[in-house]
Amino acid sequence: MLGEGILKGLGETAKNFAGSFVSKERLTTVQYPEERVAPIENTRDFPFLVYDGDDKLAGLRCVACQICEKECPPKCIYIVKSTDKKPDFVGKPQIYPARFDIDISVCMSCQICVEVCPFEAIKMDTEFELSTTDRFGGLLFDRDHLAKSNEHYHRIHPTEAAEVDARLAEEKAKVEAKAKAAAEAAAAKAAATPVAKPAPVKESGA
Amino acid sequence: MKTAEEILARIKTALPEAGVEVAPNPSPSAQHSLLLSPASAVAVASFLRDDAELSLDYCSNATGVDWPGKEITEKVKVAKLVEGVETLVEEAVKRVEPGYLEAVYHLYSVKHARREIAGPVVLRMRTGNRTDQVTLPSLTPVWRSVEFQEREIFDLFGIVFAGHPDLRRILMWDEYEDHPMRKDYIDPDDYEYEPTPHDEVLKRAEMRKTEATV
Amino acid sequence: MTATAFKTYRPPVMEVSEAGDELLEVAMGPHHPSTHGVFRMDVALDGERVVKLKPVFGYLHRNHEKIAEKASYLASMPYTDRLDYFCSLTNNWAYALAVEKLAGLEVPERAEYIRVITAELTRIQNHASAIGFLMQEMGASGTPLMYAFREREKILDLFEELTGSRMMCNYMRFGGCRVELPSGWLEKVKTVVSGLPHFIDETEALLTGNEILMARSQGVGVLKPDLAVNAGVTGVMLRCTGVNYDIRKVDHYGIYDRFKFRVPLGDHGDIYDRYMLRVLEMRESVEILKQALKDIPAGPIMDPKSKIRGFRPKPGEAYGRIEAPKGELGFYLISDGSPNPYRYRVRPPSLINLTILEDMCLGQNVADVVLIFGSVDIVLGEVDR
Amino acid sequence: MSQSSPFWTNFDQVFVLLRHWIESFFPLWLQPAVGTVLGVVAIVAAFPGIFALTTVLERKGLGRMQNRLGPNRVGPLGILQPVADGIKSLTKEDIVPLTADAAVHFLAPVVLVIAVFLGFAVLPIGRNMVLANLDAGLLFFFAIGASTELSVFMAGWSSRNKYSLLGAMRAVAQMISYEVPLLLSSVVAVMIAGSLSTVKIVEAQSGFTGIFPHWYVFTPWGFAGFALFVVAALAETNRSPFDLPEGESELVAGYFTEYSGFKFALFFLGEYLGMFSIAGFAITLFLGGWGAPLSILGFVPSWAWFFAKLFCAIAFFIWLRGTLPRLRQDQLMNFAWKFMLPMSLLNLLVAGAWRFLGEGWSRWVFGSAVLLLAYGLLGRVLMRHQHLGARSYRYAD
Repeated sequence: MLGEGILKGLGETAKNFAGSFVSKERLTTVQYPEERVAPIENTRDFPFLVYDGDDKLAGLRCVACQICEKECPPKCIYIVKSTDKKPDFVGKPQIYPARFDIDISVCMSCQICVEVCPFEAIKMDTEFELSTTDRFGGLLFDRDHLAKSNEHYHRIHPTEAAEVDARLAEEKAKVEAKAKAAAEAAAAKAAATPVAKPAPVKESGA
Repeated sequence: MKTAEEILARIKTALPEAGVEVAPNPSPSAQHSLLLSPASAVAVASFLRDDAELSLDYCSNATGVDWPGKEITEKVKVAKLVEGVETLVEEAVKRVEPGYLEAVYHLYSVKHARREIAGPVVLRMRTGNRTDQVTLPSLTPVWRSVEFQEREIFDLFGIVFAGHPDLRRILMWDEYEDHPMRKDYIDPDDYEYEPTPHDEVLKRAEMRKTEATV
Repeated sequence: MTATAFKTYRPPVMEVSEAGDELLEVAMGPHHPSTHGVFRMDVALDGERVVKLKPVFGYLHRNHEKIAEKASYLASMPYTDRLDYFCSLTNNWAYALAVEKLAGLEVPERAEYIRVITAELTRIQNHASAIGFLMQEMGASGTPLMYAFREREKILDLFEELTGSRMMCNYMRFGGCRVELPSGWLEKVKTVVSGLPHFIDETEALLTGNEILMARSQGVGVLKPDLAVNAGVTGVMLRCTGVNYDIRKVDHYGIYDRFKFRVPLGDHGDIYDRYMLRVLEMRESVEILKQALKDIPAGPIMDPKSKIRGFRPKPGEAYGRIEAPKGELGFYLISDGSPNPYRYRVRPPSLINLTILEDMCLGQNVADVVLIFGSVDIVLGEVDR
Repeated sequence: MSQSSPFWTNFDQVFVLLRHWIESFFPLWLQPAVGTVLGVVAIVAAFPGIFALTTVLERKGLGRMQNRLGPNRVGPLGILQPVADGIKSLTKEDIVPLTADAAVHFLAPVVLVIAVFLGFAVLPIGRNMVLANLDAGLLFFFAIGASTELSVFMAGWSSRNKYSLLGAMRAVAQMISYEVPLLLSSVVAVMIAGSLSTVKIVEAQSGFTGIFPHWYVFTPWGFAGFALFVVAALAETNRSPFDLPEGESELVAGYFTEYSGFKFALFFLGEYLGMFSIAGFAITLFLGGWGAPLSILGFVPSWAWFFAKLFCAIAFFIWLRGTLPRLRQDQLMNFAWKFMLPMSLLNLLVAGAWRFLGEGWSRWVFGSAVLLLAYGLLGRVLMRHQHLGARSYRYAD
């Protein structure tokens, strides 16, 4: 009969119309500024630099190796190395970035920088409300604006942050074990040759 | 499907005078290609499409490749009189290999899709050089699927296809003269026509690159 | 069928209408409300009938292939998301497949299963949106589109949870996938997949029997099988003409051989067939997903010997292709041993499916041109690259 | 009437009493003029008010059908949305294209709105609440309705724009070809009621058997007439499956592409008022005008019933707009001349037979049998002719 399909279609929209008052499934609107969708864990928006402890510069993990600057597809990272060194989380003196800019008007949040960074220094943030009135300066983030604490990292990506911390802790343990072993070896060597030259060897070994 | 050699043999039996040889492909994908001479290209293509055994009736991909000229310094054994004695001497000869533009076609068979196929049958055609002899016979009369793709090759590489029904630029605007996909294409410095921070980042990247090379 | 036998491969183009007066030249686009992005059709009308149609594109051209030649293999992966921005995961897979063919990498079992699951989810949300946009052009004021987007949101949330981004996933790597499945992700996929048949039934109830849809789409924009094969049309549009060519069954790439699924074929090659085939393919994808979710093994997701940085395949070339939702998506790579590809070519199904747009539209009505163009289901990011 | 207690009749006649009360302030010779002016003011106030409400209801209704909310930012639940739209259309710049014929361009919306408002004159909103009780009320309405096509073509032609020209030609062709089934399907009610006056038609349907009213829609020919009238009304006011003239997906916005600002709002107003007046007539002819649906509900005032039915009709229009795709121009014409016209002619035959077969079940069986048979046959012929139909799909082996 003519019109049968049309009536079935009308039935379908009527079901949705009635359903929208009843089931959440039929009304999927989220009033954005007031209500928010539950944040999904490994969402990635724009990169940020991770620092341990509370001092932005001292705890900064980044050692300005510029791997991310080379690998970044749209070339939006700009790093200037520092002249002096600062001790990193294991205590080894490392260079740090005197200047670390990311132009987020160019960045496409593809997280390749996170993937290639050997020092777990750059991670993806979940902050996306970054609109500014100033199109040039406002979207060029410098090091201080980018640096965020490890706690922030734990808050936005808990599982990933836990894995990263485990890896760093294990690395630190390995380095300390090696350092201790080196210290013992030095001490043993010092103990083995006190007969010949007691004084000079001890200082250098400690 | 057949390997490139078997197909070459079939073509030779059907069209003895066609200029076709196998161009090997060293990568593990082992997709060797058939290098066609432009003169007999359309005949070979029609044969490949109409042959009952092969029936390569579907040209999936047609694209251009730019091989600019390279200077090759070869060690050449040259017989030379050294203090009156005829000896063979190693000599570095700098030879400029003339570059060429290439059109590559990947063919499949829809009729024999059921049979296990090793990969596409690849045809290659090369132009005389990269400046004036850049015309190749168009294969659109044989496979209609390459019509827009040949227009794109003309637009981005500059290969002129003789026999193409409607050879115009497809992606760039018509008044554009240059061919962007060629290896020696120079990017216009700032085509965004407005200063953007991105601009400085690019300039710095350029500077650092020049420092690196110098 | 010799070259000459296929004589009228170019439809005769009329300059003057039968009545002798000059034609009405109308330019549909580039900001015409129904072109999927920036695309222009120069249409010559004789009254309401289309007499000449020249598609014009290039508005979204950014020379993705030149950028790829200057960047490393890995740096091009996020750019492949931007080709067909509705199906970023199938784009990634096609590029990864081509590079794996070029460099001869193996992919572990679990990664193959994840690739099939994400590709089929992408296929479902792409077909649902394609049907929604087609109905939008027919004037159904967005209702089917909203139902399609309601399901698409669920799938995009799954992608965001897995890859970090809804549409720009950048998830596949050469030799596997980037990140392990988050805990509980497979259960969420199971719930979404269990809800899909209900959505497909709802769409079918709303549209399949609708007499107006039948009147507007049956017998409109008909495509003949031999022209379709010769013009390189692939995907749903080719199978609508009755040609049985699905690359998942022809190339046996990935692990599609392990799953039992059927390939629907149409007989008329018109818009109604394209709509129905997209619905039937969605049902097949649900079957594949069920089987894949049931027996996905544990194990590594990345081939251990594939390096992220400094990836230098041996010189040579390779052409890899997959059955993307819009047709055959292929990548042709030539490597000269350096970390940058020497030549990087994308075989865009959307552009090649448009080659015969004029053949399908000649003699049709103006209102149908928009429908035929919509039924081809193209995305301008892929057409213009 | 059933409840004759003074309170109900007064409540029912509250507007009529109000009018008499205001007239009493004026000298005798002036009172009829004041009465009509009051009636006109009431109509010009009520129906644009309903138009404003409908724009919100339409967008919220469509939204709810599409699993979303619809406007809810302007005022509580989006009630003030029409105020916002009104201000927007008033403050928007009114662009007249340079090549346009300015006079005709300006007159087009004015002619449309005037014609539509005139149509309300003969619409019986409540018991003895009709502005002009013409003997040939129905004839007057259809005569005025025909001039809307004039304004549509004036708009299309004067804008000097390809798209609006195509849209205007389509609109006029559609309206004219649907005018015929619209009239023929309304003649059925006139035949049975025996008069062209809308008031008499409503009275002819005002009786009750048991608690069921004598509405024409509950008879086979009445139901067929009502269905045909509604479908033709949809086409007449360019609504849902027939909104081809402003088919936004092909011709940008049809004949009012070149209109903006207040003139565009006038076109919008004209279209909606046209929808209300033709829905009002469908109610008058087939749904018993201001009659109560059940005798026990007689206490509710007559004008309340009229507006309740009007809102049901509006909801039906919105429902259709949310579901159905659009028909193509030639299919539309095809449907009008090859399906609607024969059905409405046949309907006349059945109504005639209904009247002369006299009381009893025989006329019910005859009427519904003929109509159902014709409907099935014509439907199959229409679909078979364009070889449309459900299809089954095969799978590759």
